[in-house]
Amino acid sequence: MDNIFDYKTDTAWCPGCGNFGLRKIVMSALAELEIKKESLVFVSGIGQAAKAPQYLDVNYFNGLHGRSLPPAAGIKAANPNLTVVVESGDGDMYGEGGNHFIHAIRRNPDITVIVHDNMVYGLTKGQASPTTRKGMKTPIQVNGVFEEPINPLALAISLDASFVARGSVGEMEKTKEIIKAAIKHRGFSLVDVFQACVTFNKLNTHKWFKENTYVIDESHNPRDRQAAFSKALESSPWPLGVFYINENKPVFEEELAPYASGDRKPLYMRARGEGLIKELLSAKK
Amino acid sequence: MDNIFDYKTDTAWCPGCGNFGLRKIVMSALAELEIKKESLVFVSGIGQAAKAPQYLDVNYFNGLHGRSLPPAAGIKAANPNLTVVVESGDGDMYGEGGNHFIHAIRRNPDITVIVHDNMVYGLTKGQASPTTRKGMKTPIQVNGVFEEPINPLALAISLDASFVARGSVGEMEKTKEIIKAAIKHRGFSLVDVFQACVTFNKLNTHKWFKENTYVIDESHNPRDRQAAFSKALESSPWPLGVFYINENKPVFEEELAPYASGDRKPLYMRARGEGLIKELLSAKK
Amino acid sequence: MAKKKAVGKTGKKTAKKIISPHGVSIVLAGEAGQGIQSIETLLVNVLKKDGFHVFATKEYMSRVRGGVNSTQLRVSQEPVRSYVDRMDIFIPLDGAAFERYKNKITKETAVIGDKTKLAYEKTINIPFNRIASEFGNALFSNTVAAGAVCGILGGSEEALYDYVKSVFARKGDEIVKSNIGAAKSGYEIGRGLKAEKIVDAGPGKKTSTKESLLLAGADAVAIGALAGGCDACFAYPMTPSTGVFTAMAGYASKAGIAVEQVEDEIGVINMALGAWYAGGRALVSTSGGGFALMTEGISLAGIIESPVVVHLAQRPGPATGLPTRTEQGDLNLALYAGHGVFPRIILAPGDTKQAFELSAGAFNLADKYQVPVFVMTDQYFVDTYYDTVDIDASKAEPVRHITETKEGYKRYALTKDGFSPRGIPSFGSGLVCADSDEHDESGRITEDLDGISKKMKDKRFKKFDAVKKAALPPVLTGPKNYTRLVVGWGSVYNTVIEALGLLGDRNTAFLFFPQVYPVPIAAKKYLEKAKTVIAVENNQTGQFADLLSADTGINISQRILKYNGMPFSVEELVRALVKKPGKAAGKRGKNG
Amino acid sequence: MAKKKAVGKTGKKTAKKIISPHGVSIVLAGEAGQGIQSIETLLVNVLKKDGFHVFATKEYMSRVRGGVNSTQLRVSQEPVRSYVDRMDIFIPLDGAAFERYKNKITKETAVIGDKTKLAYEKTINIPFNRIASEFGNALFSNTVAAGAVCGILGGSEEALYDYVKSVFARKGDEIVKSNIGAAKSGYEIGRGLKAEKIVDAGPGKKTSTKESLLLAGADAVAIGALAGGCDACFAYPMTPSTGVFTAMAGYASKAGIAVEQVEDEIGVINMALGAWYAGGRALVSTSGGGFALMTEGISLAGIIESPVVVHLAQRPGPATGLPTRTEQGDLNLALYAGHGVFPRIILAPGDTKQAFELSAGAFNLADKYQVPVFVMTDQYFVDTYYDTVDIDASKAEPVRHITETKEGYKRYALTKDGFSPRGIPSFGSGLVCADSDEHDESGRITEDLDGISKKMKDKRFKKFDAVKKAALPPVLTGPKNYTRLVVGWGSVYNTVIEALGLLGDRNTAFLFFPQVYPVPIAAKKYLEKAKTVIAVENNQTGQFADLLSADTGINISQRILKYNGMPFSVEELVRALVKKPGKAAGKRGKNG
Ligand SMILES: Cc1ncc(C[n+]2csc(CCOP(=O)(O)OP(=O)(O)O)c2C)c(N)n1
Ligand SMILES: Cc1ncc(C[n+]2csc(CCOP(=O)(O)OP(=O)(O)O)c2C)c(N)n1
Ligand code: SF4
Ligand code: SF4
Ligand SMILES: [Mg+2]
Ligand SMILES: [Mg+2]
Repeated sequence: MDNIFDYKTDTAWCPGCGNFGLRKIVMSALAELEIKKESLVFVSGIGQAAKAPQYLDVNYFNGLHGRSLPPAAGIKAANPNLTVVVESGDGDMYGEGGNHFIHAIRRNPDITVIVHDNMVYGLTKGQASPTTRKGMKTPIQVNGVFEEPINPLALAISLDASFVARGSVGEMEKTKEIIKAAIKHRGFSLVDVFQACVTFNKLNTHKWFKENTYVIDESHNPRDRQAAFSKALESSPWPLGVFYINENKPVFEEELAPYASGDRKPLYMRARGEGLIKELLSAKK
Repeated sequence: MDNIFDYKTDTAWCPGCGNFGLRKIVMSALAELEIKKESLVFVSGIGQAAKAPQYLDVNYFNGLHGRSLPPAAGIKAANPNLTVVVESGDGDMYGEGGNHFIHAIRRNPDITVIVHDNMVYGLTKGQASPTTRKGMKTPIQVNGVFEEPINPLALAISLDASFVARGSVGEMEKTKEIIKAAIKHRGFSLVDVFQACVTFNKLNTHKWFKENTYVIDESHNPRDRQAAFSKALESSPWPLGVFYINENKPVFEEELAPYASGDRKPLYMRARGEGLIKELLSAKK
Repeated sequence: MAKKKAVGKTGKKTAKKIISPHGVSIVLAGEAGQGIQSIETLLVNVLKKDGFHVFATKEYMSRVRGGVNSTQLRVSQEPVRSYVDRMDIFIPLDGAAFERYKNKITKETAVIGDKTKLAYEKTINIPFNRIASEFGNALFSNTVAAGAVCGILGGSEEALYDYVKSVFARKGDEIVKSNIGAAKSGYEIGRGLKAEKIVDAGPGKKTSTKESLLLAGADAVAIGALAGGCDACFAYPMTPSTGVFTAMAGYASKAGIAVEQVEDEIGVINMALGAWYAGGRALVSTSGGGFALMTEGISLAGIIESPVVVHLAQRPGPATGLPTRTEQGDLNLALYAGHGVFPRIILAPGDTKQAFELSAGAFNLADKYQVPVFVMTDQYFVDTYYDTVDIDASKAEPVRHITETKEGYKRYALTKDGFSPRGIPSFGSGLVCADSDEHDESGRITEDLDGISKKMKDKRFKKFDAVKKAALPPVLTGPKNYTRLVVGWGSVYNTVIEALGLLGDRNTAFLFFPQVYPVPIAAKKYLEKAKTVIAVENNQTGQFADLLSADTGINISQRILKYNGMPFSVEELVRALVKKPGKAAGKRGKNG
Repeated sequence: MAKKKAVGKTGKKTAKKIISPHGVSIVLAGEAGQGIQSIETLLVNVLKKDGFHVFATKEYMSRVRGGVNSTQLRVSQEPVRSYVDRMDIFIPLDGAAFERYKNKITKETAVIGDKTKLAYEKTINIPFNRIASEFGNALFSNTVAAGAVCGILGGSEEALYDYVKSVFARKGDEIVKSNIGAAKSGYEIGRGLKAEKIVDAGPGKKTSTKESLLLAGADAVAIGALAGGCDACFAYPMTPSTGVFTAMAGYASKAGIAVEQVEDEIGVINMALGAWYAGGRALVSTSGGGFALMTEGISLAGIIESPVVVHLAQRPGPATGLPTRTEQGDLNLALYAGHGVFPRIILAPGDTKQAFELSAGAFNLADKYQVPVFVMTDQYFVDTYYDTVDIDASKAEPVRHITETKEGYKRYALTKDGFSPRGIPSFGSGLVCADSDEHDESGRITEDLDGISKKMKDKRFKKFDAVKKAALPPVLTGPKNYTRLVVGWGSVYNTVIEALGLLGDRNTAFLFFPQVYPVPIAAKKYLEKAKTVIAVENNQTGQFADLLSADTGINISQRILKYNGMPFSVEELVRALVKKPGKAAGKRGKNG
């Protein structure tokens, strides 16, 4: 049975790339959530991962490298009724886009951010990304990366993000459920997804991800920020699941003047009263 | 007795501004460390805080708004023997400069970053900064800031920063000691300093800072990341002191090829062997 | 220096003043934070209510307290709208203020102030502080000063006290009373000076300016944008663009505007493009350094064919430069920002009426042509205000150009003129795909180099035609049979007009460009007619003259340029135009 | 289609080939990841060692696997250095590759490949995969193909096997043996084709190219930079600028270069300025979208008067555009990036020799004049390589212009020509203050508008003079008594030269600009001499022609432009020049 979000075309991904798996997961999640196609918008930056929306039958805004989050917030500001999903790469989101990442978390628009975390710059052929493991050699980091990778989950939790989770292409079912929960969650949801870049990352392979991850069990309380933080610091194996949830944060678009009253009518459907401009001018007398 | 780093001129700061106190603290710290003036460089962005180096008798690089950290790393790359101190505002460092902030922490150059955290944009006249308290009204945030402020210490700890501390202009002596420790620390040191903007921040006054802070006692172990994180989450009152130290991180400039051997001769003093270019060309035969 | 002087007397002989034909120019100067702003506001409002035409502009340092700031106030029986060097009355609030402007003092200037603070013998002594203290608080000295000026100019006492009352009402009766006392005291000194002809500088007879509006450039841009249907405004604070942002924030609740201060300017422009994509009409307000950061985003607007309106308030560079000063130095930046070829429109209002209409129009142009539209102002322009009756709310109205999509909708459908109907998500059953990569008609990435990919380049290029044709024509002021033609754009407008009025040269006309790019087709015809073309620009090289030359093929080597961070004054333009400038204006650097 | 065909035979009659006067052009095409690159490398190296002149350029899609990429190889007895349309031998590795280039097949083209995969009857059948499998692994098919081409061209077997051996040595004897077998098998088929005159396309007699260098544009820029004393390189990966960055990273340990991949391009430029401030000589490598983000940083370089060298490798915009393609579209961006007025220098090498020398020189110019210097290349340029003997290491040498400071040192001391001796911290006893705000001589912030602040603006402006005077002159090729003058910059160099050689027109000369800005003073004299000036540019509007027109006052309306993402071919330039183009080149959009 075909998924209604499937857009069949020649993809630019390498055979075996984790992007394919994640694409499948995302399509299933969307279908199961029965989201109306017209009111769904994908936003992405530039990279191999960021091509994902090109292969879906959806509205999309495929913007600049590192700049997926600001347009996503802009879209919510113009029309809070749209379901907005951002799909991008680790370099795009945590490298070039780092400042938007931290501030979007604070701003807390109701969007879902899926990061294809292959721990490498795929499209530009194998340089280190902020999540590349220490020691990995690349054409630029010729003696190996000397820094510890960024920990996007710990970072998000330190910023009191509204929803913080990690999935893995190796855990299809679990990851699908996480993404569904993320989309349903009101506020900014981060889903960092482990996936292999079979061409440029010979360290973090499908097998490596399988062997170095485990699914968080029921005992973890995602409302406990301290606990979430220590979960986020765990490594070898890395936990998969929902780390942290904070539902009590105001949501960006709901705080904006046009929607403050609760009226969610999108901007394009609004017309201003005739007299407003006259009134504003008169006040200048 | 005059401080040798004192540069007497008409300052652009408002009478009573916390910047004056921090200036004094910094000058004393420098004098007590007996740093050689010629080998000391201040780097700043743009803002009221960022004018600080203009009022010191030091080498300085007064760059662009939000862009103090990249030149600071560049300076260390060109001459690792220089003592580099970055002085800037909360807006500069955590707002416009956020991406450099997170990546400089990872990169870990041996620099000291002093953030004049007055929880407001001073120079541009009172808009909210990333550290402005929730609810504060400003000319832009007319109904009050709706987001929780960024927590720079928690953020830095989540990034496993090498040295993370908070001072306050209200605690001169303590803050001076923190800054001295930060400068002596090998690696990236963050010192976020609470200080009042008497003109635009009517919420977080000198008095408020006095009443809402306390000095961390001996029982805190700054090598314990979890403990540091929970310390960083504390509020009303806010702790002052050294939250976290990790000495085991590789230092950026020491990892660079010119200095990898341990030879710290600055770039400008190096000359290449005659034959190198010929050799590189020959390899292309 | 004399320790104690009679109030309202100079130490030396009486300085008799003359009623100026173009009203009175008053300069107030003092430290940031000393309250010049409040004197200015009080005077402008009272004198306007009183029937005078008023004009005010300020210049200030990049600091919050201290330094020296000043404000110039012109009061006249005829509309006055430009900056002059002349100081008929100069009120320095302290010694530093006096020093900074003393070289502008002529024998016609009445210097008024506290003689103990000013190293100037001819000072007409009004110890504002001391008088204010008599009413309970030295802070009331601003009220004294305002009252004094009111008295000198023959403003009505009633209007003065009414206004003082309204300003201080929320502080309680006590404060109102004291301030009215302070105002009265000042007024009487002023009236005395006038009566004794010590300072006789009345603006002439009153007209009726009660119904006219008092708008700064920033207000006109903001309200204009709203009139054009702006419903979102994203920015990052930066002088001098912040005024428009602040105005929008102030109107947000009333007008239903999505206002957000973004983490940086890159976020600003990208958020704005997201908003337009989803059906909003977003305004971005920024200045040189902030706009520089938007360069890549402008290019994105180019390839996704998104409308966006950028208010670019100029200040002197490079880099941080002189952050609170004025310059028309960012035209090249606006012209060339963004890699790749795509059309854009650059507007540059010369007065508040134009600012209102062009800002409104910018939204319709952006929406219609699916291009970035710039509204270029500068510090002088946004901070300057004067009374006007020209602004007509009914002259501006939002026109939306979005289309309801059907299934199979193609965002970049190829059409004859290059414009594809613009859909937005969820309005209709089609899908809207915006793509930063080169794309096919439906917005999907492509590398069909000689096929659709090249067609897309040609499609975007075609749009230049329509955009050029639609360019607003330049406006000619002065004799139709000119031999000498002054050309200008943006904030020089009123100053050139006043200067030419004073010059009274029958052969010189002024061609003003409310739209600077694309250069309107009519430009060439106007330029060809002139024997001499003189560009007046508030920048170092004559960026618009370069553009005009390149576009029309007519070399404009005569340029009157100013680039010290201050606007042109009427007088210096008159002098420069009398001199009939040669190539003196400086060598041209090709870029900036 | 026939299932099994005799190896080395077409289904139809034999296609006889002719020896081309300019050597043989071989096009290999296939999916990304199929190993075209390795066939190319093998052939180029073997044939060069063998004494032939070689040239190779590739074009590729923005993807890592799949799609269709191709490489063009030219092998000749004379130096060959430009892209041609002609395919003497076409080796498509699959059907998609065949489809993409089939319209370039002429009756002279020998199409070689696995007939079962190609819908082309005249295919000369060599089932690379099948043959390779016989040697143990289908992956060896690249070796078979390389061997076949070698055989056709009459290359020496010895050189072939030696090279194969050296490439596979580290994989063990077994693999070496198999690959030599595969190569031999291919070679023999190739030799057979040549012997039977089925494909008789030898490059002619061998010369000696053993001692010549094989450098891609990217290598020449990188090694040139090192020769100019570059000791730091900061970048963020971006095609097509990454090659230079990668080369620098590779040389880092050997040459002692501080190499860092920065978080974004804003960080890149600011880190580079920090490094220069402290005495380093930093190179930045980027492409259009990344450079757009550096705009504000360039302005900072302007006001702090910092040297910096930017390698700007161009690709087609707007925005992401066609990321792996070529265009000369960023000249305006480089010219106008940064608000405010300050000098800059833009260089644009035309061949690897120039790339080496100009990149080296860029560091000395930047250091001497304290300005940003751009080295502009493009995808075609950086990815193209050929053998050369012209590069002379002794022609480039770092010249430092830093000064040892004394107490009281003033970083921005006013001097006659505008240049202040540049100190760096800790070299001497003075303090070095670099300031993004307008500053006084010692680098302290100032708002003394008519005093030091204006003097600083004038100081920086004065530097234009010296920078302009020092501009590298253009290089004339062809008759001195030309009536028609072709002008060009950057990567069109070799293609124009080869085209003019073929055209053999005695009246047409070529004026090449290794420095495009400031436009060298001599340009005007050259242009004036011509009846017709024709600009050849790999962009949509003729950005350099606009600049030249504006600078010299000579209108250049004839423009040969190409902007589909591919470089000019020799043939199309010949055709265009024969046609003597009129204004056909498209309307000019004024910006981009
Ligand atoms: C401003 C800018 N800088 C650099 C690039 C080049 N670039 C494109 S994608 C990419 C990195 C992609 O890495 P990631 O986001 O991890 O995606 P992946 O390809 O690994 O899925 C880079 C550096 C660009 N397009 N724009
Ligand atoms: C690119 C850019 N954007 C905006 C500005 C305007 N600006 C100057 S300082 C500042 C904020 C200063 O706030 P902070 O860093 O907290 O310093 P403070 O003045 O409070 O000490 C802003 C927004 C600028 N100079 N450059
Ligand atoms: S390069 Fe890596 S990330 Fe990109 S498609 Fe190939 S395997 Fe996937
Ligand atoms: S505005 Fe605030 S931060 Fe700036 S000098 Fe005044 S008190 Fe200090
Ligand atoms: Mg990645
Ligand atoms: Mg602040």
